[in-house]
Amino acid sequence: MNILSSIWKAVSRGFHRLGSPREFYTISNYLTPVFGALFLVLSLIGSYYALFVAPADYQQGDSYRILFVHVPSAWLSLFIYVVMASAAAIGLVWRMKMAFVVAICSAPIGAAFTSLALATGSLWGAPIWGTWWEWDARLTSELILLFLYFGVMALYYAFEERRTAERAMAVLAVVGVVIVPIIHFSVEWWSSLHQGATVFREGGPAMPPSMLTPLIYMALGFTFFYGYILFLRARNMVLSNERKSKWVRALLQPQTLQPQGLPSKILQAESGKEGTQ
Amino acid sequence: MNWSEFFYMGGYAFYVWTAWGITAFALCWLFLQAKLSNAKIKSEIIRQIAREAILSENNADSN
Amino acid sequence: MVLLNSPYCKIILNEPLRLANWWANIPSISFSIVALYITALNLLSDISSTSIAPILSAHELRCVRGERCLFDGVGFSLSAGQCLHLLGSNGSGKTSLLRIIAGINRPQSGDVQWRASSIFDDPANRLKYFSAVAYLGHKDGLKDELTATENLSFYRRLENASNQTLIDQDLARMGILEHAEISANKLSFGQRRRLAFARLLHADFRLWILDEPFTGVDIQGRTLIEQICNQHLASGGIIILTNHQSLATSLFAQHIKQLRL
Amino acid sequence: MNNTFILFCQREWQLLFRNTSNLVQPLCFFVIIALLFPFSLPLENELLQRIGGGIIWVSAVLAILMSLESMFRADFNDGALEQWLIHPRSLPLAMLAKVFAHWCATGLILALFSPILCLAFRIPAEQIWVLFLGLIIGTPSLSLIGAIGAALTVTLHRGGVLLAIIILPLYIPILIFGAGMITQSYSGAAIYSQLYALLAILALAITLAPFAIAGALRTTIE
Repeated sequence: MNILSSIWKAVSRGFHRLGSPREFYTISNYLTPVFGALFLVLSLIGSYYALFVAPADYQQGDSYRILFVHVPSAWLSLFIYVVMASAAAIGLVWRMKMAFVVAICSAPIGAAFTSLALATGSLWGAPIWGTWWEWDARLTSELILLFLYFGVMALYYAFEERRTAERAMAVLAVVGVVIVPIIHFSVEWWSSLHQGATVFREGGPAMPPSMLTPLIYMALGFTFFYGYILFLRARNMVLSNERKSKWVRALLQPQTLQPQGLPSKILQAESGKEGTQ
Repeated sequence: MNWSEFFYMGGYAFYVWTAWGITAFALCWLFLQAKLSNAKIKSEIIRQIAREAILSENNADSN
Repeated sequence: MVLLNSPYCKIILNEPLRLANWWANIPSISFSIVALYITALNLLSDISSTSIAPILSAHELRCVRGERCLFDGVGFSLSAGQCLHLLGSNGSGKTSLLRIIAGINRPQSGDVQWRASSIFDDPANRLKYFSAVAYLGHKDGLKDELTATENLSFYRRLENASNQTLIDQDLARMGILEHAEISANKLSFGQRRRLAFARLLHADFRLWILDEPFTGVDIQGRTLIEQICNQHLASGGIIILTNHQSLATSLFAQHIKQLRL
Repeated sequence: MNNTFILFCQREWQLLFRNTSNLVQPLCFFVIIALLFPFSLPLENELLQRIGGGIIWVSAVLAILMSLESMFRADFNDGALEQWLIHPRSLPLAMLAKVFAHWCATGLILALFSPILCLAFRIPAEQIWVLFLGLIIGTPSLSLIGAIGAALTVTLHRGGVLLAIIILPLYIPILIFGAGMITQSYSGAAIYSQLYALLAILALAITLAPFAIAGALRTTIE
């Protein structure tokens, strides 16, 4: 039994250690380039397979290659929402600053991927349906997810006090994540009311391996891209939130020896003062 | 592997390449925005440190 | 903590989400794992150690408004019959400190302890604390549409105080009995302060937190409130108040401790 | 009787029925919006009948959204909200009572009035009953979820537009199932699946929304 409790203590200590912005900043120094490299490797391999190697689909010809971009961003938009809601829930329960930072930074990335999924989805559907927008189940739930993202971001930017803004946005994210499955469910039922199952059934084992492997590469590559951008934005937010703290000052201190961007008047005044001392 | 047939994409060239183009553009935009705001925040903090250094010097001179 | 011990997690765990295609199942599964993780960890968190201390004490309170740090390292301890007088210029965070002590807002760091255990981290103690504290801020909490008696009886029933009949007696004591049936928005500011103060009579609040109780009140009102406070302190109560004029000449001057922000 | 639920319900009814303006306003808003559509749409009998149910549902949603704005605003401005936050009584139960009383003043009245509005759209008798049932079951969850948004935006002075932005996406499932009941009954199919879906959403809203409202109030009251 004490093995379990020791593991538990280690996990919670690591968990709380990650909670402090400073620890996060030092850890993310190493993790960010790793995510960036993984993204580049995976997505390049994936796109090579997707564009060059995968055979043309017998029914849709080459237009199905949009699938390798549409499915990863659609999957990622939902994944980012769940990550945002879990970070928000953890932030609310443990009052952890870093959890809120992660939630806020992933909202714009999620919105970007959702609009990407919408654009590529309508581009993919256009040659088949003949119209740019079709009330298909998945496209509609993507659209609603986009509105949820805008709602969360609008609520965050509506408050002046940052601490209240974080917690209000966290509550909305948690409430939203409860309702997302219900929305998905009702839209599925609603779209089946209007027309039969849609033309392309993508995802799932129905796809031949030659199509599935590039899809998995692209999906993993995009996920690491999300991790990479999330860490970049989180580091920015940590720097600007903790700008008064000593460790940020110490971090940026050596760079003041060659201050760029300072108007020349202050520079001379400074050097003039040194000269006289 | 003749390139012109590859770019033709079996007649769907416009849709496939705009889709991939939008994706590439979105990824680069996210990346650039993150990098630019990083540089902006760092220079802001550095300028603030420099300004406070000057202020503290003036106070040190004055009293 | 409220979000935590709600049926929130139980609903998610056993509601069978039959989603159409495979990629939609991942979010619900990962979310229920996170929910399970939260409930388990919460059960393991142990309550902080207990130490003998005066009834109400605050340690190293720190409050930040926007980017400005209002106050830091504020601490005090009060035992029965004492009154803390907060002094400080406008905008020095007096009201924020009162709201932290009352438990409305959490301080950025530091803790407030009632009977030696925290009012923020210990839910059971928090409930006991709330039943013993009365907070009278700038906004008096009275509804404009309701009459004086209706306002007072609502708060009496909120504290499920059985002595409903004392309402008229309290209004008479505060000198506003003749306005009992007038709706609150027709009362003057001073009368509304008296009505808000009437809430504290005959209620078993041990700790009174008053934000500038004397503003807008005439001379008789001021002496009346001083008598009530003196009586409350004599009977072992605690008062924390902010006031711009010094209270050296007031009736309960001997109970006063000062804290300058 | 000092039970929290009854106490807060009585107080809310006292406040609402004291000045009847905030009883009549949602109703007038509901009727005016519903009557705007016929002016802007072709008036063939058959078309109006089919989309009448949807129009009434949309105007009910908008009327409730407008009335949500004032739910916590008055209590926040005169400090009553702070007194509830520092009270041993259970805040979620108090908020459930408050939303229930608010629903009686808005949602219930809209539902009771909707059959009269159906005459304007010449909706056949049997669908009127389906619409009435849908509104009776759907509007409470609309009020409950909307109250979460109202609690989040209570401290913002221009919170009205923001309330609509953050809450309307969450209303979509209720709107789909509610209006779907009418299209189903219009084509003669059974409406039980939508009814059960609305009831399920109502059950989820009643159990979870009060805790979310209490949590939202605690986070935003600074």
